[in-house]
Amino acid sequence: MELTVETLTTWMNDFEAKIAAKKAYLSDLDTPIGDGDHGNNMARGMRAVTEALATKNPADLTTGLKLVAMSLISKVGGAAGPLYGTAFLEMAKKSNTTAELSELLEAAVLGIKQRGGAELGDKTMVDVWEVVVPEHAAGQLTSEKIAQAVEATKELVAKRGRASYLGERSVGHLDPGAVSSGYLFEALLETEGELK
Amino acid sequence: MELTVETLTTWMNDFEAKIAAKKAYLSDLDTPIGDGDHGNNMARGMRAVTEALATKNPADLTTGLKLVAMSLISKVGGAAGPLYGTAFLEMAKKSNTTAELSELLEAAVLGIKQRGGAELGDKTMVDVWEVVVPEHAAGQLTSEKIAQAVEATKELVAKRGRASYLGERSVGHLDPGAVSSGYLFEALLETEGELK
Amino acid sequence: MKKIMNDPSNVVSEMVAGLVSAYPTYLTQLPETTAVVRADRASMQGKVGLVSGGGSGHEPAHAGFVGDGMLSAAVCGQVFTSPTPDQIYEAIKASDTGAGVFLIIKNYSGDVMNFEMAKDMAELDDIKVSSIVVDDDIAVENSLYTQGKRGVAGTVLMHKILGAAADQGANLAEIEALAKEVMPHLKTLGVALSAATVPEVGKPGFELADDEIEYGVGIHSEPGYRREKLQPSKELVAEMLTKLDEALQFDATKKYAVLINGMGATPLMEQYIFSNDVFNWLKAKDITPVFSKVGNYMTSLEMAGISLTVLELADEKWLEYLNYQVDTIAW
Amino acid sequence: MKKIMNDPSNVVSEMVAGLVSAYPTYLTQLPETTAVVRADRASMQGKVGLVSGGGSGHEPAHAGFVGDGMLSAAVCGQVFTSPTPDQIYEAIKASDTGAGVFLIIKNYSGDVMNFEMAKDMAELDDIKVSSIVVDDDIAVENSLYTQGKRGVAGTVLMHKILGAAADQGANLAEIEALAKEVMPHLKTLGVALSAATVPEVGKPGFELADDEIEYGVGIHSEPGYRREKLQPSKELVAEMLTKLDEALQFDATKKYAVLINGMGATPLMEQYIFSNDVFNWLKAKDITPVFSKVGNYMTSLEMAGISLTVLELADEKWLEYLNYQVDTIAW
Ligand SMILES: Nc1ncnc2c1ncn2[C@@H]1O[C@H](COP(=O)(O)OP(=O)(O)O)[C@@H](O)[C@H]1O
Ligand SMILES: Nc1ncnc2c1ncn2[C@@H]1O[C@H](COP(=O)(O)OP(=O)(O)O)[C@@H](O)[C@H]1O
Ligand SMILES: [Mg+2]
Ligand SMILES: [Mg+2]
Ligand SMILES: [Mg+2]
Ligand SMILES: [Mg+2]
Repeated sequence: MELTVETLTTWMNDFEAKIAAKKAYLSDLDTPIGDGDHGNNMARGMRAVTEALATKNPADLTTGLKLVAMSLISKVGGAAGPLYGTAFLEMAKKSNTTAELSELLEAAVLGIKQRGGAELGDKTMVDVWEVVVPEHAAGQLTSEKIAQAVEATKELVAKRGRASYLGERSVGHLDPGAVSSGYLFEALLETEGELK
Repeated sequence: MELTVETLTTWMNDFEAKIAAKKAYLSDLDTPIGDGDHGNNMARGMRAVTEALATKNPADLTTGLKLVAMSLISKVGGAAGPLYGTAFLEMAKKSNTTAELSELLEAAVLGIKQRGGAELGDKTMVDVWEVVVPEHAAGQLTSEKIAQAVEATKELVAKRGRASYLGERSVGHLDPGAVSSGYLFEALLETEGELK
Repeated sequence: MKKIMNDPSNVVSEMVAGLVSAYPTYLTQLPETTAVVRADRASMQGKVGLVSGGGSGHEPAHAGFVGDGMLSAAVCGQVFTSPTPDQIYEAIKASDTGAGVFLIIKNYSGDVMNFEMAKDMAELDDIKVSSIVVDDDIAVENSLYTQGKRGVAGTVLMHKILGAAADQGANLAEIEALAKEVMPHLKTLGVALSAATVPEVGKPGFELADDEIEYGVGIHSEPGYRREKLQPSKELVAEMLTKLDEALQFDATKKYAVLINGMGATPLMEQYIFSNDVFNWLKAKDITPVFSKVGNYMTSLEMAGISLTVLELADEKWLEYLNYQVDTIAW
Repeated sequence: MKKIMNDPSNVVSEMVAGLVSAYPTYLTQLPETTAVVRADRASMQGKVGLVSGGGSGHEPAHAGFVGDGMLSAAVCGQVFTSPTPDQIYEAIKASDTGAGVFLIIKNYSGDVMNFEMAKDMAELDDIKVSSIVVDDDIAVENSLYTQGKRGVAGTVLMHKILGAAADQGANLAEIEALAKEVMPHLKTLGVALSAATVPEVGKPGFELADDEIEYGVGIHSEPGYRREKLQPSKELVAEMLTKLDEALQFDATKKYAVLINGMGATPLMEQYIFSNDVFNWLKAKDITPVFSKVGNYMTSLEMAGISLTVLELADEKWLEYLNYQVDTIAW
């Protein structure tokens, strides 16, 4: 699928709604193994994203992706801000040469990994992105696969981010950034579904 | 009676023993209407006094009184230190012209009142000194009169010292400095008794 | 009682030892005392010496204000207990370079008496000594206290102003006159969220519920004038500035200095928020303080709370003195 | 939660407003940010700019170290939360006078990522930017942490040394080389008696019993390495200096600087007593630090506790830099 600025807007509005609905849940997930702010951080950031898209009405995809990135970067803060922000910034850069969603998402994964230095298995959002993006590229992404990837973070020992300070004690908890990333891809599936 | 350096030493040793025995009681009295340190302050000071008298062996009364004064001044601290210290310093000064105990004590009372600015009825040690010293001069001091003077501080409202911060709430408590002053005069009565 | 210490009865001597070890270029301990004098004695030459002090537990006061342009010496008494005259006397002697010594005393009966005795002792040595008794705390004005008002955080501004004047060569009479002029324009009011624990006593000076504050508490846990539910910072500020306004009669044509002082356990974040409310309240009265400072200057061990000092700058020079260069640990 | 504040979600903006109101001659707030820059911009002319910052709650860090001879600007994030890159970017722009800007970053994933992004943004503007990641906390060396060591109070000494070098005209490459040389010689270890409460969270980061302490706690209530019964100061010092000795290999022929840092609620009296024990312990090893400082420099809101930083002065110049003149609110 080629991403357009209109599709991007639908996707982001949907993601915003999911985050808003799950704000407290995400912060609760961040409490035992983090500092309890992930839901608030993401809700603040996504509100800014949808507001920016609505008021600035970006003319093209690159401008739209940049706007999403800048809103996230300047409103989320902490670790999630630069990570989500980088993902969309890399997509914006890539969109100068292609609008193919799978290529954009691949650039995003690379950006997240480079920004945060996390690898698969470190119990971060990378554990969702790295699993989900190739499935999406292959046209095989389903809700179940997203849920599986999210769920898989539960048994991991955190190696990056705040949860890593807990070492073994991080086992048994879902990673909040992985859960919010799951919502992002759920929203994408829904957006794509609407288009079909 | 004329005070001598020997009598002074007996007096002070006796006072020290009383204070040491009543240390905890004096601090307890200082707790509801003060800062709970009067017994400790006086015990520390009187230990220093008797030690100084024993080791320095003053040759004459003036030197002896000065030694008592300086020990109290440098070891007691707070309000009681300068007050008791001044009493003995004034006695030392006066002893240059007379050794008559009643004259020395009169000088002491004036010194205390001038140093602390308290008057009769302000619920301080002055309420003992000002009542007891004239009785002593008249040769009519008894244990009962000392006890009466001390007891009378109970119903007063404090106007000076820490207890004054409590205003009306200071009523119903003995003044700790009045109690320790009572011991000083008890010790004096005993010292004079031994001499007879 | 949860404190970083060793023996509760040695806290003052260990504290002074730790202080002079850490700051040997600022402070020298006077032999056999817990008094400290400027390490740089040359900086005092020919100038009036300034000696302050009192019970310990108010750190950085008073030793933290010893240095070029401020105090000559500070005497550290036992915790919340006036130092003895012999210690004060040593500090006076160490501070005199011939121009005399000025004592800055807070209005507590023990302090006043012990400093006065030390003054008597020094005068026997032909050292000229005069003094001011600082009583800036307006909390107790309308109460039964007859000891008069207490001396609290405003003392630090007194140190600074007199220190600058002394450094610029004011003589003893001029210093005394200056202190007397400043005093009526210097007012402070405090609020406590929790009390201090004297190490040798082992329990807090008073107890406040989890949602209670006490307006007007003294720096030794002396009772205040009202106990109340915790208020937002804005309302604390309004209460305190209203009282200070009554005392000083704020006037937009006049100039003011402000000292926001943490009592020990209150973090700077809260002090800065309080500061914001102070500036906003004053702004609504068309007043912008021309000098201000926020931090822990006159504390009460681990008491949580803030005091607010306002000094009406009745003389242009006082502002110069406040801004005058100084080299101390804590100003 | 008993705090002097208004709305928990506004603490940072109110704090910054209160800070710049109180110190207008030191700090200017950058429009639409919670970042501050030196009010005296002329003092930065032609020199490498130094930018630091991080989550708020560590006051006086970092804004208190902005001023002539130290930082150019500081960025105040939400409480214990890294500031966003756009704010850092504004601070970088305000600090650049053509000689480039050096970033002092504490080793937390959020801080590192946000500062790096800001660096990328500034480089697009052709501002030369380089940086150091401070990781002085030795508490977590042998644990499972893979984020690496945390950046804590030693950061303040890094600010001071780099600030002096920048003021003396060192170029960006020299500043970076200096920072890299200093870093391995800078080690810190902390102990907590109680935890901090983030205003928006409303309860302490962890709970300690009345007689418990935690060695190695971080400045955001990160877990330490051992929980234990409260020890006398002497024993806290022995434990901490033994660990620092392992890390630095103390050597009586070498020179050391020491920073004793209060975590927020611990009074100076306790810090000075701790200082006395530090100096005594080192003396027994024939070491007398040539530079030392005691006070609240890198706090953790109202956490009670102390951290101890030792810097081995591998280069004579570092001592000169530590002693170099400086004009900030809090150094
Ligand atoms: N280095 C990293 N790489 C990838 N993801 C990370 C990294 N650090 C943290 N995260 C993600 O960020 C999430 C936490 O975000 P958030 O709570 O908003 O930030 P903070 O930890 O600063 O409070 C984690 O659950 C994890 O998924
Ligand atoms: N101004 C004063 N004049 C006379 N006596 C006083 C005065 N102030 C205090 N006292 C006496 O001192 C006693 C308290 O002594 P102490 O507890 O040792 O000192 P502090 O009050 O400094 O702790 C009081 O009980 C009272 O008798
Ligand atoms: Mg979080
Ligand atoms: Mg007492
Ligand atoms: Mg006392
Ligand atoms: Mg966070």
